[in-house]
Amino acid sequence: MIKRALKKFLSLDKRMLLFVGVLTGIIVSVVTVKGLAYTDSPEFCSSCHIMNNVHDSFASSTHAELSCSDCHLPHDTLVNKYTNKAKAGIGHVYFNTLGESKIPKVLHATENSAEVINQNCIDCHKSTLDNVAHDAKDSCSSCHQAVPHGSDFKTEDYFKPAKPGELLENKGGTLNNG
Amino acid sequence: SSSGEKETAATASTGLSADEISNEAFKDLFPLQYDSYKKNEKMEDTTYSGSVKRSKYDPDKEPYLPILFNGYGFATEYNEDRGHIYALEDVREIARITDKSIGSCLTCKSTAVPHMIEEMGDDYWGGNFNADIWPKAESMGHSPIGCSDCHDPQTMDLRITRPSFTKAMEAQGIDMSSPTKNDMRNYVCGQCHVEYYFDAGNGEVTFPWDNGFKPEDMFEYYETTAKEEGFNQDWIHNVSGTPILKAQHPDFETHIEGPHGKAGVTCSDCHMPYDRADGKKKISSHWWTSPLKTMEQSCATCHSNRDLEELESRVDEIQHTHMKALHKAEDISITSHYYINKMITSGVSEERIKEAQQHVRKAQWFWDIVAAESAAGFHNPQGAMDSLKVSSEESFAAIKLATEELVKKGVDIKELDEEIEKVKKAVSEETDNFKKKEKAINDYFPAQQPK
Amino acid sequence: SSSGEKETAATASTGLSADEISNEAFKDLFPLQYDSYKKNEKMEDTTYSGSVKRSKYDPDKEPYLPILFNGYGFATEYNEDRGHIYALEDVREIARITDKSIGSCLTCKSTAVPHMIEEMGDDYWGGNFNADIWPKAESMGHSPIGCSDCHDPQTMDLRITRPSFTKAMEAQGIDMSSPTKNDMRNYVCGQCHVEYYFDAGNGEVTFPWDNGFKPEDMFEYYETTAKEEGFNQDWIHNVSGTPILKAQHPDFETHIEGPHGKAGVTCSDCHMPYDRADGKKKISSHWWTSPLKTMEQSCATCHSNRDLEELESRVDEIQHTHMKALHKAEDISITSHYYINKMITSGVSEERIKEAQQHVRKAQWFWDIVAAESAAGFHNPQGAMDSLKVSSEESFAAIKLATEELVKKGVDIKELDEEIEKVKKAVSEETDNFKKKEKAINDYFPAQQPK
Ligand code: HEC
Ligand code: HEC
Ligand code: HEC
Ligand code: HEC
Ligand code: HEC
Ligand code: HEC
Ligand code: HEC
Ligand code: HEC
Ligand code: HEC
Ligand code: HEC
Ligand code: HEC
Ligand code: HEC
Ligand code: HEC
Ligand code: HEC
Ligand SMILES: [Ca+2]
Ligand SMILES: [Ca+2]
Repeated sequence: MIKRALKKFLSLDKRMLLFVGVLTGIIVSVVTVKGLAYTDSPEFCSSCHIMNNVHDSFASSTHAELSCSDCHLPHDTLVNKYTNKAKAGIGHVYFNTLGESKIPKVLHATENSAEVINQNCIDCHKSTLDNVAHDAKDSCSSCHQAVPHGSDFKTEDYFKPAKPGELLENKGGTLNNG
Repeated sequence: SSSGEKETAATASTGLSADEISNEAFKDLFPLQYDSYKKNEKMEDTTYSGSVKRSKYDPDKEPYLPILFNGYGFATEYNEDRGHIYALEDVREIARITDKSIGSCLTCKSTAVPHMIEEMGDDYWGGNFNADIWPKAESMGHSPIGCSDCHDPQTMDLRITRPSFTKAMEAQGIDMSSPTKNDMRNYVCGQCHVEYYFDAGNGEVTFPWDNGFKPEDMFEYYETTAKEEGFNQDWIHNVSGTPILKAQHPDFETHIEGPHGKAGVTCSDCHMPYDRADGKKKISSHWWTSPLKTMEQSCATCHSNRDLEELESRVDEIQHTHMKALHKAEDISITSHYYINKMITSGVSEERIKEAQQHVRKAQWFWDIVAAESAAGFHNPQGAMDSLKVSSEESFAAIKLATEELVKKGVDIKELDEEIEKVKKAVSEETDNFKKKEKAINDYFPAQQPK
Repeated sequence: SSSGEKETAATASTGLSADEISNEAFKDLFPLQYDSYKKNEKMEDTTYSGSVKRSKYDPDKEPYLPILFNGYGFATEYNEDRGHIYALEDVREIARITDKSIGSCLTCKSTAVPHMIEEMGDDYWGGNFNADIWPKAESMGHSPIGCSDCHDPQTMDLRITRPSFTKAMEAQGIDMSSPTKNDMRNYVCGQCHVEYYFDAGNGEVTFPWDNGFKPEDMFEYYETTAKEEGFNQDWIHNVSGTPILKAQHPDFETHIEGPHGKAGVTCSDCHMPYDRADGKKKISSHWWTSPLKTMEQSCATCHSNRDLEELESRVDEIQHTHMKALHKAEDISITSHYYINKMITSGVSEERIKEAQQHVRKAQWFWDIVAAESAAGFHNPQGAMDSLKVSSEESFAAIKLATEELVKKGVDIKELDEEIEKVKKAVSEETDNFKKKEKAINDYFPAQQPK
C-alpha cells in the first residue's frame, strides 16, 4: 500500500513537484512568525497576478488598512484559520502551477469563503449591528455591493482616450481578472 | 511613467501594412483573438435570438412579416442574423440583393469598404452591387467584418472606419475629436448596428440622428430633414399604398438610451467580455454572439452578487413581455394596412386616405424600430415598450378614421374583418417562405404598389 | 450561539401591553425611531410625487381625473398622498367619506383596526364609518398608522396585522407560515400599499391576487372570481355608463414584478434605509417618503459604483417617459367614454354598447392600475408601460366600434370630436376642484349613471 503510493508520488511529473515545492514553501513560511504575517498581507496575496484587480480596488477602499485575511480567513480559532488557509493556499497554488486551464474565467468568492467573509464583517461591525439589526439579507454584500472590491465596475482609465498602441502592447495575455 | 509608456507604445507596430484588410494576415500575430473570432462560425439558438440561419417568418418568430413588409425585399427573404464571419456569404445569397442593388449594401459586410470609399468616393455608394462593387471587393481580397474594420492594422488602436458614423454623431452635436476608451467600445459597433437609409442624392449610407436616438427623434428627422433632402420613403406598401420607412437594427441607439447605456456600460462589456483563452491568458472575446451563452463572463463581472440563473430568468421575463407586446402591435398594424386597402377600393377621398396613411406610416415606424432591434427588448425594456405603445395608438388612429369613411361608403365592417382573418391565415399556412408574400394580396385586397 | 441568542430575544420584552396601539407609548422606549417617525410631518414635493397635500387634479398632475372618475368619489376630491402621520386627518377630511361609507375605509389608517376586527368580526368591515367605526376607534385611543401595525408591541418583531394580506397571499399559493426577514420587509407594506376591493357580501377588504400580481392577472380575477362572488364594479361611470373597476395604490404588486422586486430588494431597503440618528446610532429610518429625498442612504449603498446625480437623472428620465405615456393613455380613455355616451344618446343597440363598454372597462383598469401606483413608473418601468399599451389598445377598440355604429346612425364624428375638446376645456378651466366633475357632463353629453 505505502509502496504503491510512494511509487505514484515519484512518478508525478515535474509540474506536480513544483506544486508540492511551492506548497511546502508556504507551509514553511507559515511556521515563522514573520512568514505568518507576510502571508496575511495584501502584498503576498497580490503577488499573484490574478489578484491584481481585487488588490487595486481594495487598496483605494475604506478597508485599505486591513489585510486580506481579515476578511478572507476565519478568525474564531487559530486552528480554523490555518486549516482554511492551507486549503485555500493549496487551491490557489494548484491553479497557478498545474491547473491554469481550470482557472475560472471570472473569479468569485466560493460559497465557503463567502460565509467566512460575511462572518468577518459581522465580527468587526458588531457595534453597528448591535445598534440596528442590519441582517435583512443573506449577506452583507447584497447591499454593500462594492465593499471593498467594486468601487467602480470600470477603472478611470476607461473614461480617458485610449493610450495609442496599448492594445498591441497588451495583446491580451494579462492575467488580470477584472 | 505613463508618458514614457505612451511613447514606446506609439512607436510599436505590428509590421502589417496600413492597408491590410485580410483577417488571416492577423492570425499569427494575434492567435488568441483570431481563434476567438473563429468561434463566430458556431450556430446555436437562444429562446428569442441566436445564430442559426433560419427565416424570420418562422412561426415562433414573426410570421406575418410578409404582409407587413409587402412590396419590399424584406417580404421575400429575411433571416435571423448570425456570426460576423458569415456576413459576406449572407449578403451574397440573400434574395433582397437584386441587379438594381447598390454598393451601399456592402458597407457593413466587407473589410474592403473603407478603401473603396476612399478610392471611389460617391461612386462606391451608388455603384452597382452585382456588376461592379462585389467583384471589386473580391479582387481586393476582402474578409467578412474583420480586424481592420475596428483596429488600425499597425497600432491595433480602435478606430472608426465608416464615415457615416462620425458624420451622424457630429450632426447631433457630439464631439468626436477624442472619444474615451469606453466610448470606443460602443462606437466600433455603432458603425453598423444602427438604423440607416440611403441618401436620395448619392446613395450614401446615412444615419438619421440629428435630433437624437429615440424612435420619436428619428421619426421627426425623417419627416423633416430627410424629406427636405428628397428622401421620402423606403418603399410604397403594397397593401395600403403607404410610403413606408424601413427600420434597421438600431442596437446602438436602443442600447444608448437604455438602462445599461445610461449607466456607461458598452456593447463590448457584454458582447466581448474578458475571456480566458488558451487556458491562461485573458483576452477580449471576439465571439460576437448572444451574451446569454456566456453569462458568467458577460454579466457576472458586474452582477456578482446575483444568482445567474435568476438573472437569466429575469432576462427571459423581460423578453417574453416584450415579444408578446410586439406581436400585438404588429397585428394591429396589419389590420390598419387592410383597412386602408379597403378605403382605396371603396373610393374614399384621396385626402382622407392620405391622412390615414400618415398614421400607418408612423405606426409602422414605431413597431419596426423595435422589431428590427436585436435583443428582444433587453437593450431598453421601457423604451421599446413605449415605442410599441405609440405604434398601437397610431395604427388605431388609422383604423378609426378608416372605419368612419368605410361605413359612410356602406362597407360591411364585419365582412372586412373576416377577410383580414382569411388573408392572414393564407399567409401563415403557406409553407414556401418565398410565396408567403403573394398570399397577402388577393381579389378582395388588390395590390396597391405603383407598378 | 445563535440559538442561545434567540431564546434571550424571545423572552425580552418592551414591557408594553400586547394590545398597545398608541404610538406615544413607544416614544420613551424607542426615542430614535419615534423621532424618525415624527419626520413624516414634513411636507416637501418632488418632481412627480412628494408629500404636499395638493389636488391630483392640479395641471401638473392629472387634470382630467374628474372626467375619468366621473360618478365616483375620486372625481370629487383626490389628493397627493403624504406622511403616515396624516392618515387619520386625511381620511377624516376627505369628501370621499360620506354617511354611507363603511368601516373598511379605516382599515389602512388606524392602529385600532386589528382589535376592532378581532372584536367585531364582519361588523367591523360593513359597519358605518361615521356613525360607528370612527367614534369607536377614537375612543380606543388609536394612532395614525403606528408601531403596532407592523410590530408586536412586546417583542417588536415585525408582524402582519391585516388578515386580508395573509388570505390573499395564501390564495395565490404563497406559503405564509415562515416568511424570511427580507420577505417581512416587503410584507408589512403589502398590507396597505395594494389594490383592494370590498367583498360584495360582508364589505371585507379583499385583494384580487388569486391569479398573480400583474394587471392582467388581477383583471382576470375581477372578470371571473370576483364576479362569481357577486362583485361586479366599483361604480357605474357617469359619462359612459360603464361598470368600472377602481384601481388603488398597487405599490406592492408593481414592485414585486419589477426589476428591484425580482432582485430581492424590498420596500424597506429604499423607503426605510439604515440611517444615522442622533448623530451616532444607526436605525431603520421610519420616515416613509420619497427615496429621492434620501438617495445617499436609500440608493447609494447598493449603487455605490454609480454617480448619484446621474442615477437621479436616470430616475427622472424613466418617470418622464412614463408620465407622458400615462397622460396619452388617459386622454384616449376620455375619448372612449364620450364616444360611448354618444352611442347611448344616438340609440345604438344595447348589445353593441355593452361590447364597447367592456373595452372601456378593461382600458380604464389598465391605465388606472398604473396611475394609482405611486412611483411614476419607477417601481416597474417596463411593466407599467406594457399596461398602458394594453389600455390604449382597448380604448381604441371601443372607439373604433363606436365610430362604426355612430356613423351608421348618421352622427357627425367631427362635431363629436369638437364637443369632446370643449368639455375637456371646461373641466380644466374650472378652478374650483369640487366643481370640475360637473363640467364633465353637459347637454351634449348627458349623465349616464343610474340615479
Ligand atoms: C473588507 C473585507 C475584505 C477585504 C479586506 C478583502 N476582501 Fe476580498 N472579498 C470581500 C468580499 C465581500 C468579497 C465578495 C464580493 C462579492 O461577492 O461580490 C470578496 C471577494 C474577493 C475575491 C473574489 C472576486 C470577486 O469579485 O468575487 C478575491 C479574489 C478577493 N476577494 C481577494 C482579496 C485580496 C487579494 C484582498 C487583499 C488585497 C482582499 N480580497 C481583501 C471582502 C474583502
Ligand atoms: C499563488 C498565487 C495566489 C496567491 C498568493 C493568492 N491567490 Fe487567491 N487565487 C489564486 C487563483 C489562481 C484563484 C482562482 C482559483 C479559485 O477560484 O480558487 C484565486 C482565487 C481567490 C479567491 C476566490 C475564490 C475563493 O476561494 O473564494 C479569493 C477570495 C482569493 N483568491 C483570495 C486570496 C487571498 C486573501 C490571498 C492571500 C492570503 C490570496 N488569494 C493569495 C491565486 C493566488
Ligand atoms: C477586521 C475588521 C473589519 C472587517 C472584517 C470588515 N470591516 Fe468594514 N470597516 C472596518 C473599519 C476599521 C472601518 C472604518 C474605516 C473608515 O471609516 O475609514 C470599516 C468601515 C466600513 C463601512 C463604512 C465605510 C464604507 O466603506 O462605506 C462599511 C459599509 C463596512 N465597513 C462594511 C463592511 C463589510 C460589508 C464587511 C465584510 C465584507 C466589512 N466591513 C468587513 C473594519 C472591518
Ligand atoms: C438591506 C441593506 C443592507 C444590508 C443587508 C446590510 N447593510 Fe450595512 N448599511 C446599509 C445602509 C443603507 C447603510 C447606511 C448608509 C448611509 O448611512 O449612508 C449601511 C451602513 C453600514 C455601515 C456603516 C457604518 C455605520 O455604522 O454607519 C457598516 C459598517 C455596515 N453597514 C455593515 C454591514 C454589515 C456588516 C452587514 C452584514 C451583516 C450589512 N451592513 C448589511 C444597508 C445594508
Ligand atoms: C449601416 C450598416 C448596414 C448597411 C448599410 C446594411 N446592413 Fe445588412 N446588416 C447590418 C447589421 C448590423 C446586420 C445584423 C443585424 C440584424 O440583422 O438585425 C445585418 C444583417 C444583414 C443580413 C443577414 C440577416 C438578414 O437580414 O437576412 C443580410 C442578408 C444583410 N444584412 C443584407 C444587407 C443588404 C442587402 C443591404 C443593403 C440594402 C444591407 N445589408 C445594408 C448592417 C448593415
Ligand atoms: C467589431 C469590432 C472588432 C473587430 C472586427 C475586431 N476587434 Fe479586436 N477588439 C475590439 C474591441 C472593442 C477590443 C477591446 C479594446 C479596448 O477595450 O480598448 C478589441 C481588442 C483587441 C486586442 C487587444 C487585446 C484584447 O484582447 O483585449 C487585440 C490584440 C485584438 N482586438 C485583435 C483583433 C484581431 C486579430 C481581429 C481580427 C481577427 C480583431 N481584433 C477584430 C473590436 C474588434
Ligand atoms: C462592419 C460592420 C459591423 C461591425 C463594425 C460590427 N458588426 Fe456585428 N454584425 C454585422 C453584421 C452584418 C451582422 C450579421 C451577419 C450575418 O448574419 O450574416 C452582425 C451580427 C452581429 C451579432 C449577431 C451574432 C449572432 O450570433 O446572431 C452580434 C451579437 C454582433 N454583430 C455584435 C457586434 C458587436 C458587439 C460589435 C462591436 C464590438 C459589432 N457587432 C460590430 C456588422 C457589424
Ligand atoms: C448589458 C448587456 C448588453 C449590452 C451592453 C449590449 N447588449 Fe446586445 N444583447 C444583450 C442580450 C442579453 C441580448 C439577447 C440575446 C438573446 O436573446 O439570446 C443581446 C442581443 C444582441 C444582438 C442579437 C444577438 C443574437 O443572438 O442574434 C445583437 C446584434 C446585439 N445585442 C448587439 C449589441 C450592440 C451593437 C450593443 C451596443 C450598441 C449591445 N448589443 C449592447 C446584452 C447586451
Ligand atoms: C459593465 C457592467 C455590466 C455588465 C457587463 C452587465 N450589466 Fe446589467 N446592469 C449594470 C448596471 C450599471 C445596471 C443599472 C443598475 C445599476 O446601476 O446597478 C444594470 C442593470 C441590469 C438589469 C436591470 C435593468 C433592467 O433592464 O431590468 C438587468 C436585468 C441586468 N442588468 C442584466 C444584465 C445581464 C443579463 C447582463 C449580461 C448579458 C448584464 N446585465 C451585464 C451593469 C452591467
Ligand atoms: C388596503 C388598504 C387601504 C384601504 C382599504 C383604503 N385605503 Fe386609503 N390609502 C391607502 C394607501 C396605501 C394610501 C396611500 C397611497 C396612495 O394614496 O396612493 C391611501 C391614501 C388615502 C388618502 C390620502 C390621499 C387621497 O387619496 O386623497 C385618503 C383620503 C384615503 N386613503 C381614504 C380612504 C377611503 C375613503 C377609503 C375607503 C373607501 C380607503 N382610503 C381605503 C390604503 C388603503
Ligand atoms: C409601516 C411599518 C412600520 C411601522 C409603522 C413602524 N415600524 Fe419599526 N420597523 C419597520 C421595519 C420594516 C423595520 C426593520 C426590521 C428589519 O429589518 O427586520 C423596523 C425596525 C424597527 C426597530 C428595530 C431597530 C431599527 O431601527 O431597525 C425598532 C426599535 C422600531 N422599528 C420601532 C418602531 C416604533 C417605535 C414605531 C412607531 C413609532 C415603529 N417602529 C413603526 C416597520 C415599521
Ligand atoms: C396600515 C397601513 C399602511 C402600512 C402598513 C404602510 N402604509 Fe404607507 N401609507 C399608508 C397611507 C394610508 C398613506 C397615505 C397617508 C395620507 O396621505 O394621509 C401612506 C403613505 C405612504 C407614503 C407616501 C409618503 C409621502 O411622502 O408622500 C410612502 C412613501 C409610504 N406610505 C411607504 C410605506 C412603506 C415603505 C411601508 C412599509 C414599510 C408602508 N408605507 C406601510 C398606509 C400604510
Ligand atoms: C429601489 C427602490 C424602491 C423600492 C424597492 C420601492 N420603492 Fe417606492 N419609490 C421609489 C422611488 C424612486 C419613488 C419615486 C419618488 C418620487 O417620485 O419622488 C417611489 C415612490 C413611492 C411612493 C410615493 C412616494 C411619494 O412621495 O408620494 C410610495 C407610496 C411607495 N414608493 C411605496 C413603496 C412600497 C410599498 C414598496 C414595496 C412594495 C416600494 N415603494 C418599493 C423607490 C423604491
Ligand atoms: C438593496 C439594494 C438596492 C437598493 C437599495 C436600490 N437598488 Fe437599484 N438596483 C438594485 C438591483 C439588484 C438592480 C437590478 C440590477 C442589478 O442586479 O444590479 C437595480 C437596478 C436599478 C436600476 C435599473 C433598472 C431600471 O428600472 O432601469 C435603476 C435605475 C436603479 N436601480 C435605481 C435605484 C434608485 C434610484 C434607488 C434608490 C431610490 C435604488 N436603485 C435602490 C439594487 C438596489
Ligand atoms: Ca442572431
Ligand atoms: Ca406622496
